[in-house]
Amino acid sequence: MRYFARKFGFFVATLWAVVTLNFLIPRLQPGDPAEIMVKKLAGKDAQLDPAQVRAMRAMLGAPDGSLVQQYGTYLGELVRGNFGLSYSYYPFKVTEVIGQAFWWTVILVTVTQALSFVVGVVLGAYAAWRRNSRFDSVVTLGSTFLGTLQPFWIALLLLYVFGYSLGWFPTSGGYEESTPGLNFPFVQEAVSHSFLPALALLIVTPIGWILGMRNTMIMNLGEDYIRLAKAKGLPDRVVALKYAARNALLPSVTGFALALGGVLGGAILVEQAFDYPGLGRLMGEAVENKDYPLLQTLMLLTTVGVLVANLVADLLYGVLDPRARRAQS
Amino acid sequence: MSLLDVSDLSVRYEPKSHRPLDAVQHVSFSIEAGEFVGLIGESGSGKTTLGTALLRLLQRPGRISAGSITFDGTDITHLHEDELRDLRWRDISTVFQSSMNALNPVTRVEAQFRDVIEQHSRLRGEAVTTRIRELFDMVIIDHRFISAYPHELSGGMRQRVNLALALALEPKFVLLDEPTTGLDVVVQHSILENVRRLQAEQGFAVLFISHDIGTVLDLSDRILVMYAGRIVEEQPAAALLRDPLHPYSKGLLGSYGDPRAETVRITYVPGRPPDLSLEIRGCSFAPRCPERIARCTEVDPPLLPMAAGRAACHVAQLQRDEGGAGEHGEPKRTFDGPQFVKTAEESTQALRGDVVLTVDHVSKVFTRRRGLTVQHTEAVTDASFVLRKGEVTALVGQSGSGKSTLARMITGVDSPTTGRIVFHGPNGDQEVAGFRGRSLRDYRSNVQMVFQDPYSSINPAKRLGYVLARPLANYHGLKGDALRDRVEELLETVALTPADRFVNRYGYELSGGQRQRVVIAKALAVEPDIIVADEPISSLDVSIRAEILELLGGLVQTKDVGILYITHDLLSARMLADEVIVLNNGRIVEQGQTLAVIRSPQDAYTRTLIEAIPNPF
Amino acid sequence: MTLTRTKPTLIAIGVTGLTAALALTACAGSAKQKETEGAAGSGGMIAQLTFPSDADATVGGLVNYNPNSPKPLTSNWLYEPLIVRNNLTCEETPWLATKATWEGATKLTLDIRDGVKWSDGKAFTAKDVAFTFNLGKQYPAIDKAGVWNDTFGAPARSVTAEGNRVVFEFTGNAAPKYDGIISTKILPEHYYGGVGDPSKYVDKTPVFTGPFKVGTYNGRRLVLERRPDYWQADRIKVNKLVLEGNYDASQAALKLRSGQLDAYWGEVPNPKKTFVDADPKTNHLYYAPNGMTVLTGQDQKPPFNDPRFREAISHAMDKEGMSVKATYGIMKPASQTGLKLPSMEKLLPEKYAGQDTVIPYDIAKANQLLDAAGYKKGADGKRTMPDGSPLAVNFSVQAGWIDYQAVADVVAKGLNDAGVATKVTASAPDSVDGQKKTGDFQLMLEYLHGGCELAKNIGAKLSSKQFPTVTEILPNVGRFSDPAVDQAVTDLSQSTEEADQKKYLGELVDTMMTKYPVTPLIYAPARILYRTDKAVGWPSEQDPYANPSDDRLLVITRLTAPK
Amino acid sequence: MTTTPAKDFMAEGDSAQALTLEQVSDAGRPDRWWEVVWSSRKARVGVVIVSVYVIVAVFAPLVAPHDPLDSTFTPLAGASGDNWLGTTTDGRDIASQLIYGSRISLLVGLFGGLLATIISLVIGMVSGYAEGTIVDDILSFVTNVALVIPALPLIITLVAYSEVRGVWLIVFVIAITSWAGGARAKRAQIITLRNRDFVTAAKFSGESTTRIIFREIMPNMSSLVAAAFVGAATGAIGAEAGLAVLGLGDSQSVSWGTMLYQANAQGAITQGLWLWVFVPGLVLAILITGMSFINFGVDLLSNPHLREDA
Repeated sequence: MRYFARKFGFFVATLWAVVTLNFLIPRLQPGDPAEIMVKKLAGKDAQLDPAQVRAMRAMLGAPDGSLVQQYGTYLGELVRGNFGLSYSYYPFKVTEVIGQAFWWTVILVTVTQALSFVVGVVLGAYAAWRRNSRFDSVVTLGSTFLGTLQPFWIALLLLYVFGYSLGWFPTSGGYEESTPGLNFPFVQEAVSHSFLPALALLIVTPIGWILGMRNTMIMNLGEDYIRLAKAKGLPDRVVALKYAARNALLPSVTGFALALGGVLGGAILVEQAFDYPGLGRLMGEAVENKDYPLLQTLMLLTTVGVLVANLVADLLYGVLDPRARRAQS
Repeated sequence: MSLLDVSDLSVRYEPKSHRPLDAVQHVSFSIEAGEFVGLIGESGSGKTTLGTALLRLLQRPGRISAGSITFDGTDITHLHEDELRDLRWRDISTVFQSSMNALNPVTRVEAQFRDVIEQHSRLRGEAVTTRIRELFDMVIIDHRFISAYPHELSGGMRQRVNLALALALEPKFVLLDEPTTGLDVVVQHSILENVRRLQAEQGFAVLFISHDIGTVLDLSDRILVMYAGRIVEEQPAAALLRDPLHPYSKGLLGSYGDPRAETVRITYVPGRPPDLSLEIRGCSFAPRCPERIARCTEVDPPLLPMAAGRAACHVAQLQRDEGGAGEHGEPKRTFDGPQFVKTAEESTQALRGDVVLTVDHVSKVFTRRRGLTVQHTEAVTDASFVLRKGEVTALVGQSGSGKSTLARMITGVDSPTTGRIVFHGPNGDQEVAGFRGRSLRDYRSNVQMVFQDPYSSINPAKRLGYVLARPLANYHGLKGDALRDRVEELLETVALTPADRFVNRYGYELSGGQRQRVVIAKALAVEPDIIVADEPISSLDVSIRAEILELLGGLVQTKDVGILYITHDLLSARMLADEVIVLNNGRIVEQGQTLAVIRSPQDAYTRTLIEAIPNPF
Repeated sequence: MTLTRTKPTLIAIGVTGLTAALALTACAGSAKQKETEGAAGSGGMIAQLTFPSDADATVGGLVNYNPNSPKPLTSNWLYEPLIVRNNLTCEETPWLATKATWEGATKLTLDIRDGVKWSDGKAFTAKDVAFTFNLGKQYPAIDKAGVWNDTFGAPARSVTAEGNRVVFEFTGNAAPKYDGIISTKILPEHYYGGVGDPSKYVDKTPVFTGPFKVGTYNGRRLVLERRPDYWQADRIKVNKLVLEGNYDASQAALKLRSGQLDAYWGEVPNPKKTFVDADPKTNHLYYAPNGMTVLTGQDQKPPFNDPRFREAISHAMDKEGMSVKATYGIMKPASQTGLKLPSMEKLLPEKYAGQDTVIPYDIAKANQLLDAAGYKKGADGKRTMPDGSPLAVNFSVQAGWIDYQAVADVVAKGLNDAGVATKVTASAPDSVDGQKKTGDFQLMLEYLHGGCELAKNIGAKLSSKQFPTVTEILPNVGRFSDPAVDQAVTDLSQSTEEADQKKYLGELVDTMMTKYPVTPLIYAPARILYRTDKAVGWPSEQDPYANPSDDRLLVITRLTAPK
Repeated sequence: MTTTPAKDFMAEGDSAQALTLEQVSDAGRPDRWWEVVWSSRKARVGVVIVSVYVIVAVFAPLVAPHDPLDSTFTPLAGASGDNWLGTTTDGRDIASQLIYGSRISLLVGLFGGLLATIISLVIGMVSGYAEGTIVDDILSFVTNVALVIPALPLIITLVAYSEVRGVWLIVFVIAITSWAGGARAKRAQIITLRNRDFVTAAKFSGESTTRIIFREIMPNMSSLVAAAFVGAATGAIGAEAGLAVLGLGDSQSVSWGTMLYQANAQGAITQGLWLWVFVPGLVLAILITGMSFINFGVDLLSNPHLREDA
């Protein structure tokens, strides 16, 4: 009980700190959103039409009052679940804007993360089991090299090779002519549009799982219970899976939950490179446009994601590791 | 044909970053069916490596480099893993050291019985459950723990479960590798009783690996003594006790004594085992051997049959040779090295030091919240005693008895829940619980500690000179030459001479005994009134424990320092302490002059402790 | 600081004509009833054209056609303005209004076109126009022309519909508001009258006068269909217009090359090589000079407060080099007069007529002038101030604007070659904006718009009334100040006679040529890249009938199928 | 004060380690961390790779054929004897930019890694040592908040704040946004270390808390610090490139990230200047691979089981 109270207390305190920082960080940046919006419409360095800037300020209605007053208002609105209207997508609500992009990212990211996790863990476990074999070297060296590639660079290369040169996959957007929904043409388009972004994410991500799994697995293979399992004459498969991998998986699973919470950041570059209509691109836009309400909400969403993932990871650990259960109750 | 035949077995480790070493060198022995064989040796002797090799569980960088292992007529030295698998557990099973880790932490105990039973027998389903119940009955554990997770079992229970697991398929041979190390004396005792009973009933052969010659002698039919990767002596238990051949065996035996005896003598073997990665000329024990003759440093003694068994010792061989006795002296039964003697007279000297510290009706309750309930654990209940200058008070009890909690309160780390601890210092009487920050620091110039584990109590990143200089600089403000002189003086006080050889060493370069000397020197540096020594010898090899006891005893005499000696071991308490306080479950159950308590214990618990002392004699 | 794939533009031109300038002849401004000749009616129909999305980014199902929102799904094809003015030629094309007449500078009368129908069949009237402007009074958020406030002239007193005319009464001289007024998109009163705050209204079912109507929209692809009942439907030959995608330069170039796009208005690096050369018969570009990049010193602080210094360094500018490095040689070096030449040749004062007013790159001359002005060269080759103190110029440039950075490098090289120690400091564009506001800088690059309303462009650059403030970036970033020039600017904005205008403008040009308040470097484009396989009639150097980037309505009326 | 079974300082109490202890009586000296690292072939390869980069960076003026900022070449020239990898759209020599670019990457790696390590070290150590106290609560809280705050907007704010985007700003920004993970790891580490007897012994020697943390405990974490540094430096190098690609890099000097940014902004791919895009990414990847290889060696420190890898 106390454990949960503490966890929850931390959750709330962190949330508050994050909300406050989310509020402050965009406002500390130099630049006026109204000016930026007008500039975007007018051109990069065009002379700004003061009439338009004035109209835009009137439209966005922000910011007025001192920073403290704004903060008070912001917290109040937040508590009421009112995240405000987006500046750049005015007059749409921030929640509507995010709602449109949400599933694109969530699906892209969950699928690639899940896939890379499974691939990474399986390869890592097998590499550890067949330690120092050719397979092991190929996997560890190969994944190391791939993992060092910068996502934006991979995105560029993929675009160049598969998009422009070979023309196998579309290079931007999430779909083309179909109507979004659960219909075959749309799903087909969405999948083909997601392929390159997914590939870009997939190339980079499994490395962490592979090496992490391999290392914990190797550490576990030295444990007494593995030696005992071998002494028991159990088949390799059983020792590897039920004893070694089962234990080595624990840190990876919690790592996975945490990674899921924090992937939005990683998706930004890739989504932008492929003009993928997800949250990452939206965040980039929000930053660029000083769309405070949108940026704040996206940051909040991300942090809440991480925090919730943290909680889930803790709970999950309790489920997976019987030792942790008692400590928690 | 024996059940197990080991012939000329060598195990070599070839780690990448170190010199290769032969952890086991040309070992040959055999075990008959149903025989209980003890294998004794200190840390680093290669006994666990030997055990692991027998199970064919050696991992890189270790490998069997020579020799053979024949089990029940099958050469298993290089047998393919698939064929070996049929042999495993059905014929050869094992109980590992009592680490927490021998059971898979994430699956229930039952599953870990079931998989091996189903792997090697035709039992399935309910039949397996029945078998597991039988096994649990065998080791006297309640059935409800069948479905428990390993972490839900206490250390002793876990080791019983491991024992049950080892016997699940009624193997012909069980390797017990220090199965009870780290457990409480009383628990140890009962598990070993259990082993002995089951072995008698089921008739499996046992190789029992231990560093504790007392228990080995108690249990075994025959004993192998290992030193520096070799077997140096092999004799039936009784013969070994009566007529040890190798000086090392004598040294091991000499480190035991009967605490109830009028005069207790315990010996110790100075020095440390050789580095196996270096080439050793002659007998590997020679540098530490009091019976050494010239030949020992020249020629490596072979393991030859003599007396009731075999031994690898030139002196023993010469003495037992036809007509050799006169020339080379009579065989000695005892270790001819340094010894620490405590007579009844010394033990009964009256208490006369000034009282430095008074523990007055002290209780300590730990409060822990668990879920909605608040749990109170009373670690210490109503303890009262005094510590005096120039005297040793032994606090005896098992782990969990509250003795460490008392030590923490006395050193000002914790404060008592009720009662008070009063320090009678230069500033008059002060309550220890009131010390904070600077006053705590000052208090600690009067009360110092010696820790259980000398390996971890010296900062491995610092030279000894630094380690010893710090308290001097902090408390006495010494600097420069004065500081260096005092450091050297301290090293010499604890017999680390010549001091300048040690000043620039690191802790890990010393043997365990030497390290503990450094820790003691550090405690002495500030010239405290009281030293709290928390199990200062329990992590040392048996053969050198007396060395430290002797040093502590000497300090009491020469430095007029008082010692609170915390131990679970009544023998060492007898050797060192003037007064004994026996703690059980946080309560002082007996308190009095050492010899009186040991010879005529009034409390049942004290008697249990005394009975649990392995006594091979 | 550009977060998305950079779409670098030397001087990016806005999508709408909202910043377009006033006519030179503002007060006398009356829209010429020039019916455009040419292709209309002569060519065949075009089945479909594909353009990039009008919005810079779209998010799936957020549908809004409200022209007042920052990101309507299309900003060109539904709601229409009153008059379209091509700022290259300063010609006006009447649109929903047929004529604009100023009485003094305080009263504007617009004649509204008859026979125009809203897309729902209702008649478009002067009342709709008056409604639109009066709505801006109630909701300042949509008053982008600043009719009701004091930006660029006095606020309006009233806007009223009188028959088929709309009359604007201002409280003072409001001539500079003209451009804003004529480009305002007119809203239907019968629709927008009932939606509440027009800036917050999500317009999913637009009612408009424009040439196309919404066919389908699937979240990223907007299909517009030709309106046969459009008021000048005979001029629209495009049956279907597809707006799709927000492409970065690379993607746009590829789509253009492959014919998946028919026109593109954004920056494409090295467009000749990446686009035109791929198929010179079909692929064309038109980069019309729309303004110029100028070098602006802080004219109130040394050394830039010294006109002789400014003059000297103007000779150290390798404009050809800048053209090559920053624009692949497409944009030409700019005239020191501050006028777009040759298109504004006729406005040049006589004394400069026929003269090459582009200052040549001549380091020797620069050195000579600097020596003469007392900026002595030291032993290390670095010049000092006339009083002997060290001379070092910190040149602020917007980090990430790689064309500006390329120009800045060439500028800095020239200055250093002339012994003026110059260091380029690339800062976040927002920081550079901050420097513009505070005046806390030494040297930077800027844009001088080449619009028709010269008082508002070159004039404002030189007028001391247009210093930026802490909250607003006004045009005179260099803070050049000269009472005579101020007077000339005021006179220019109020003069009605062409001769007077030329005279006052001459004073400004003279200031540029003799006092060097800013140094024009290279022209900046309004651009279009287009294909001629599906449609012809695009604007070009030979036929600059429209600002290629701003006047898309004009362009669409000229497009026909190729023969 | 504990009654746990004896353990050697370096041994983590598992049996394999005990085995090693029994085998290795090699004077009982704990392995020097650099020896352990060097024992890995991958780490050796990594050290060689990184050394080559360091040499190239240090001697860039000797190695590079031209000044990287010299824009007097013919723009868009192909690879030739003079311009090994061709020139950029504004007439700079790509090969020279590449060579000089190594300086920024290594500089940022070194100092960014160093700064991040120092911050995480101080916060992690103090927090861990004070575990359970209010000091720890506050520091842990700060650490956790720093962990969950999305880095990108924070970075952008920080970068936007300075007039000049110099390399030191980048170093600072990277350090300030990347220390939290390390601090958490070090906190966990010190919690296991601070209960060692030698720490209690130091208290009994009258040492001050600061001295205990930084003079007694920290020297024992040298391997961890080394590991943290290599990790942080690797991260910093990648982060620098990432920032530059976003247009947030040091705009005064040439780095691989700014090269990629320029190349991408100038549509290098559509112009067929693939060398301009391909090479900076590749050299970056090879450098980070080198660093990761060193990390394989560093991994051996925390996980002795890995030491017998081929």
